[in-house]
Amino acid sequence: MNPVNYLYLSALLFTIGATGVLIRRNAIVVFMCIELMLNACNLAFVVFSRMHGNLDGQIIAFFTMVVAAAEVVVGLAIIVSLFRTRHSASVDDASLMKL
Amino acid sequence: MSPQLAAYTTSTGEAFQFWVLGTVAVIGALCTVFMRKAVHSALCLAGTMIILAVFYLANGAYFLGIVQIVVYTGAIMMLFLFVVMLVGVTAADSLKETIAGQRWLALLCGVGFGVLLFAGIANASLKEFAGTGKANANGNVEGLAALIFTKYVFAFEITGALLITAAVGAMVLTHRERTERARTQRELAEQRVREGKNVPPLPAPGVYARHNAVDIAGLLPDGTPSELTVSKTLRERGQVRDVSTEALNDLRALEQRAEERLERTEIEPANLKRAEEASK
Amino acid sequence: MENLIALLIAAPLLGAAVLLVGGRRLDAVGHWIGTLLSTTSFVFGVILFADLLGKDAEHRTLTQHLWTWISVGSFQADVTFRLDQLSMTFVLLITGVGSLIHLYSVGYMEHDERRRRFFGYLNLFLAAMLLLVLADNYLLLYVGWEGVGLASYLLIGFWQHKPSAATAAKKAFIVNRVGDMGLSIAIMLMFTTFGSFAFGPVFSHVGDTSEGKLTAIGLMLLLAACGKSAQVPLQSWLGDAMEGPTPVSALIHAATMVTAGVYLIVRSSAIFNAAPDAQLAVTVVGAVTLLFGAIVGCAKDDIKKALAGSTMSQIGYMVLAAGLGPIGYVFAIMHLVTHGFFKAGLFLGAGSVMHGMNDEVDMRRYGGLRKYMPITFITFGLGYLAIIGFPGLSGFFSKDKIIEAAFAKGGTEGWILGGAALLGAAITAFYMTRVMLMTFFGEKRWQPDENGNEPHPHESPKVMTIPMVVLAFGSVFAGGLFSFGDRFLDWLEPVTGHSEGDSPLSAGTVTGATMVCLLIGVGLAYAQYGRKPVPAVAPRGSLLTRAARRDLLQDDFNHVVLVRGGEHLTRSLVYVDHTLVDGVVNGTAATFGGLSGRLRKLQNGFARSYAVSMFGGAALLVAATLLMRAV
Amino acid sequence: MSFPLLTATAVLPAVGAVATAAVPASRRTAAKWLALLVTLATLALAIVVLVRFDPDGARYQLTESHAWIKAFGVRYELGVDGIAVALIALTALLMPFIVLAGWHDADPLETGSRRWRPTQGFFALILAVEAMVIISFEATDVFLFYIFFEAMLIPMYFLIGGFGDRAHEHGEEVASTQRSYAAVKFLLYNLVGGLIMLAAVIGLYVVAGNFSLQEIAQARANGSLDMATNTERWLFLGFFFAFAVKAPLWPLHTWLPNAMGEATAPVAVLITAVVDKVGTFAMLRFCLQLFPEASKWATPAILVLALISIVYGALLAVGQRDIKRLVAYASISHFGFIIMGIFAMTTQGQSGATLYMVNHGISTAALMLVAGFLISRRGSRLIADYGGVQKVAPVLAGTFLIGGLATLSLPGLAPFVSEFLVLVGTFTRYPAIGIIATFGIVLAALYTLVLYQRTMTGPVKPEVSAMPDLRVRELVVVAPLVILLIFLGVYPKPVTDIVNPAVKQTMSDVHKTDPKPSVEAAK
Repeated sequence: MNPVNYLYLSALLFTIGATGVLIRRNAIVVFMCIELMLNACNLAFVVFSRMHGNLDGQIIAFFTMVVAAAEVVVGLAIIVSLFRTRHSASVDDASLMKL
Repeated sequence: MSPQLAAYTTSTGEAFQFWVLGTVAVIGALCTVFMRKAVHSALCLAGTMIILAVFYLANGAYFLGIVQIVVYTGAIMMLFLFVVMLVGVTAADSLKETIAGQRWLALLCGVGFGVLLFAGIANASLKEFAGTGKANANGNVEGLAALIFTKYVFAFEITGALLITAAVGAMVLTHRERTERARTQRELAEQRVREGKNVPPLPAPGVYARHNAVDIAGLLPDGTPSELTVSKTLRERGQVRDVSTEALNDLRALEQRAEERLERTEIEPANLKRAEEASK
Repeated sequence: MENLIALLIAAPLLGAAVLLVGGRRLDAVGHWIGTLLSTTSFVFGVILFADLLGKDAEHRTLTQHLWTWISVGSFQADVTFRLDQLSMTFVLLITGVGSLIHLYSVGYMEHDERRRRFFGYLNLFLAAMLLLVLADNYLLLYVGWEGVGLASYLLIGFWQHKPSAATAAKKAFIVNRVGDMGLSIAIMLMFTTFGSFAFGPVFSHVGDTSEGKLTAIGLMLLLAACGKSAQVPLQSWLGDAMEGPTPVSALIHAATMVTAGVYLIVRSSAIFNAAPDAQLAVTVVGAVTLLFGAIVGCAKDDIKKALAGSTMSQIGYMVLAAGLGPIGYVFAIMHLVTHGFFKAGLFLGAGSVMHGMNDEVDMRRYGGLRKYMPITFITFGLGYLAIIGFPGLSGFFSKDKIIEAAFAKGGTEGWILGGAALLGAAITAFYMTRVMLMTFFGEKRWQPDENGNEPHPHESPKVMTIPMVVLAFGSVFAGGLFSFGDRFLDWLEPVTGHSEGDSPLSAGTVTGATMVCLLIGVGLAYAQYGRKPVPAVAPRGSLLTRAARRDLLQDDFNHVVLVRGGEHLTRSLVYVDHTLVDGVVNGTAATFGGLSGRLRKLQNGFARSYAVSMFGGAALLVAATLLMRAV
Repeated sequence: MSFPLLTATAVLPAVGAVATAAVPASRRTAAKWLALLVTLATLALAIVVLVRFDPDGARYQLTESHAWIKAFGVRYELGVDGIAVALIALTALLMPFIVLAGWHDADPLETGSRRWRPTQGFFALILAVEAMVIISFEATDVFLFYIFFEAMLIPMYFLIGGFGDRAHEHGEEVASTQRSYAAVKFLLYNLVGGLIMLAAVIGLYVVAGNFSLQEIAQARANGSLDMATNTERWLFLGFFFAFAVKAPLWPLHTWLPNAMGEATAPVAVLITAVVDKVGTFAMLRFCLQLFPEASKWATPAILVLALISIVYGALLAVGQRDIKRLVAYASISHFGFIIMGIFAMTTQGQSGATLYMVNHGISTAALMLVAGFLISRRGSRLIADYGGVQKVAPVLAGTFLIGGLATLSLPGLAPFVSEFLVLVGTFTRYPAIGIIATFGIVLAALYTLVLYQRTMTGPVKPEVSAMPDLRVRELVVVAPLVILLIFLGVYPKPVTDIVNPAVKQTMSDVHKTDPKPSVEAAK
């Protein structure tokens, strides 16, 4: 098996995550899909690291994880406060930008 | 292990592992997207992440594999679950699309993007894999540490700052500043009396022979459930369980059984209907 | 001595400035300041006249250069004055008659609270008129030309609380502007033809250019003269101009300003002499106007309008004479001067009558006034005799010469022009006799006005009668004074040139014919207005009478064609501007507005929807990148 | 290095604008005095410029040059020729009068308006416009000019949209919808023009490689910079379009009546007497110098448009019911004369056009400001609401009449000289156009006198019977303008002396000489 298959898997997961972001209305699930996309990227980075024989890819993946953690913290906080004020976790309800 | 990692192809074991676990990962990802309940999505995602951790390990990223399990699956996903609980664990989303054309556009974009990515990867014709053997020669963790604390030390410091900022930000976002003094019980009681609303304590939730929980609305004298009897939080989550019809259904079942036993063939639906109407 | 020329203008200009800027403080003495400065100017004029008389005929041209006015490239306009015999004649007429009328106005305007302003305007008029006749180039002349137009505008509209006065003033200015357009085009033509528009260079280069250009210049000058001198077809403003106070009618709309056109033509004699077609046009205009004005004068019951018609007609004589070329220039000016005396006298007399009759102007409400205002009667009567050309009085000498000159033009033209002039003389006699009879003879016909105030006709104060008397002297003796020994001819000849035409008729024949015409006119008028009582309400009259009462329908024509047409034009243009020109712009705006309104719907406010477009965009970017690599 | 006089002239009002804006709202009067002082100081500087300028010296004087954006060769280059000096002097001269005339216009206490208006903002915006206009006249770098040509729109937009005559509806004071319409229209028209010009500016850079007017003009003159005929024409059109919008030339004129009608009288003066002059000035300076051949190519079309402007503007002025719109249409007619003079390509035409810009500024200021005083007394812009004012307020009526007479170019007043020069200049080359344009003077008499007759004469209307005559402040505004009108009418030499050499230069730029009189030509 060619390790490139990992990359195909990564692309597939990324696409699934992206589609999920677009079709789900629950903010939490949307968030999870974003995490899925991040993880797919991480997989690609790790495979790149293997491909090039150095650890820079892993470092990037590591940073991605840190950033993802930070993002989750803030994002979930936003969802919580959103839910608190609007009594709903649906992203469609927050459509005040519409004229 | 390192010679294998350096090759074009992987060992058969790794291939087997990839095909089995990869399939599961994809199924997990799909379930994440399509499960109606957020908690199921979260669990599927956690599964996918664990599989990804295994793949990290297989690709020589031992440290990351462990971190993936500890941080992602262990901490982040638990955080998700907390929030899911807060928002309402049993609430199921409708998967019906409300924006016209959104689903088709999303699928189109998704498939198109996926095809493009696949085409891009295929186009890149990646043949040569150096393998991580050499890089991991002094141990994967040591190798990473050497890089993080030299080449990437600034980025690392900045991510530290980012984390602190995020922590503070989360606190700021979720913390609600009390802008006025909390009203005492006496004041609340006085207000209720003044407004003439709910002067006695709120009615208790429904207590029935088979149901005895705070999420069940008590019935009013005419048989309709009263929302007032259920806690506000549950009401907002839409988690009020309505058992008012169950009693009727039970009654109907009982009657039916009794009729069967008494071998009466004629059932008078009119009576039943009248009873239903009366309960409404 | 040259330096006095500027002072001629400066004195009344100073008066105008002081009186108009001075404000109410000067109300008590304003009229005397005005009169004093006007008289000062007259005195300067007399001094300069004496100086000129003391020189040879060849050296009687003084020039004074003050400053360079406009200097752009080859376009040079200087503020330079030129005093020669022609301008000297005008200076004396303007300042002399002007001063008399100032004096008269002191009495006439006594009860007007805005008398100071009136004198300011009169002084402004004098300054502008003097500038007109003293200018050494056409552009400076143009300044005076429009300046008198402005003064005329201000004075016609002096009682501007009366809408009729304000309208008349506006009409006068605008009709004059049409003429002014002619003058400015003439100046432009001169500039392109000669490279200059100063009298000297233009006249000396007349021979170097084509007749066509000169004809064009001449016709444009004629247009200007028509506007200012109320000649057909631009005559319509003069009748309405009688809305102004009577001294104004006397000074501006009879004696001086309206003769500026004649001055212009005579001054440009060099051009006209070389452009026979233009000259012919001038004579035609003159002949038509002299008949036109005379006919209008016959039909008017308003004493001032009757006199205005007469003015038009008399200026027609002058223009006719000026158009005859060197045969007529001198007589045009001579008639101009004598006309200045008797017409000013007639107007002042009319003013005096109105003054005594509570400002009534309808002659059908006069009658028998000779008993009540004897001085006015006598002076008016002398003016009357002068204008109809009674032998021995001023008008006789000047008018007779013009008729002679018209015949002397020769050929068919001569006969037609001479005939017209003769016919004009008969009609003049008719309408002037009519005025005389209706005003001073017959039974009294005045009635109390709606407030029950019956007019009490009385003689005017001395301050008004003295100028009338002086002008009457002029009306009687000026003609003779000028004619005996050809004094006037000798005086003007160096400027205008002179030639005797070969008249098909002897001088005696013409005089005789004129006398016959005169008698016919007077006789007809006496038959109609002297023998039987004048009806208090005008009879319907013949078609011609009715048309003449309406200024031979010229106003109606103007109203229908120009005013109505113009109103429709502007109104439709306003509409076009709003809907078409602006509509294109607003339409573009509306199109974009509608388009954006539709595009706005894409912005439905759902974050997911935006996410799809972002994702789609990202996909497109990836595709583009791949495509670029593939290529 | 010598003192940067030109920079100072432009920077002073800019600094003044900032300072005025910073005055607290409670001290409105201080803001007004500050603005007046700044305009007077600017006038003093402009006079210094005028004195230091040597008409017979180099073409551009008092030059300053500094590198600015090196990557594009944009330089901060200032310099003035005679035309610019005359217009800077005009701008600096009119400003104190505009400020004085607008003394109460933005003051809620004085106008009795209940709508809030930032007084100090009004004056700060006026000063900002002054700064930008002056630097537009000074800039000899095309890009620098473009920036201020466009930036001017911003303060003007706020001046038009934010301050105007009070609008009433059912007795209640309301925000005028017409006013914001006018402001937006002004902005859009000028922006479109400006954007097209921007394209041409960039095009010019692509062709010429720098933005310096002097360098490009020189290169064009000595043939080292060759433009393809079509390129030159397109670039010319790009520049001309923007200037024609600003000037404004028919059919791009419709923003002006709206803007002038809705703005307060001082702002209307600012628009027509100052800001619009940048357009005509730029035609002379940029269109003719940068694209001489294309200018000659476009001349017939432009002359016809100018002619239409003259007659059309005058005819529409006759048909107006609103005093300010009438003056606006009259201005359109006058701008037609200016543009006609510029493109007649004769010395008389161009000198006349420049002189016309100066004189039109003064005469329109006189007429419009007096009209503004009149309107502020009665609170209506409709001609039909007035009548018999002459009897009640003779000084007001008198100055109004003088302003009107100046507008109809009465000889003896300044505009006559310039109008006649333009007519003569046009006539010598294009007789037919010159003659038709002469009709404009009859129409001018018509609209001016109709306006005067309907407002000032006739029976006194009851609404105007208690109208006060001009106050001291208003007299201080009007009297100098009237004196100037008379002085320049009798003695225009000070201006023509400054302008003539510059016009001669421009004429040589386009390789044109005056036609010879036929008498000389025949010899």
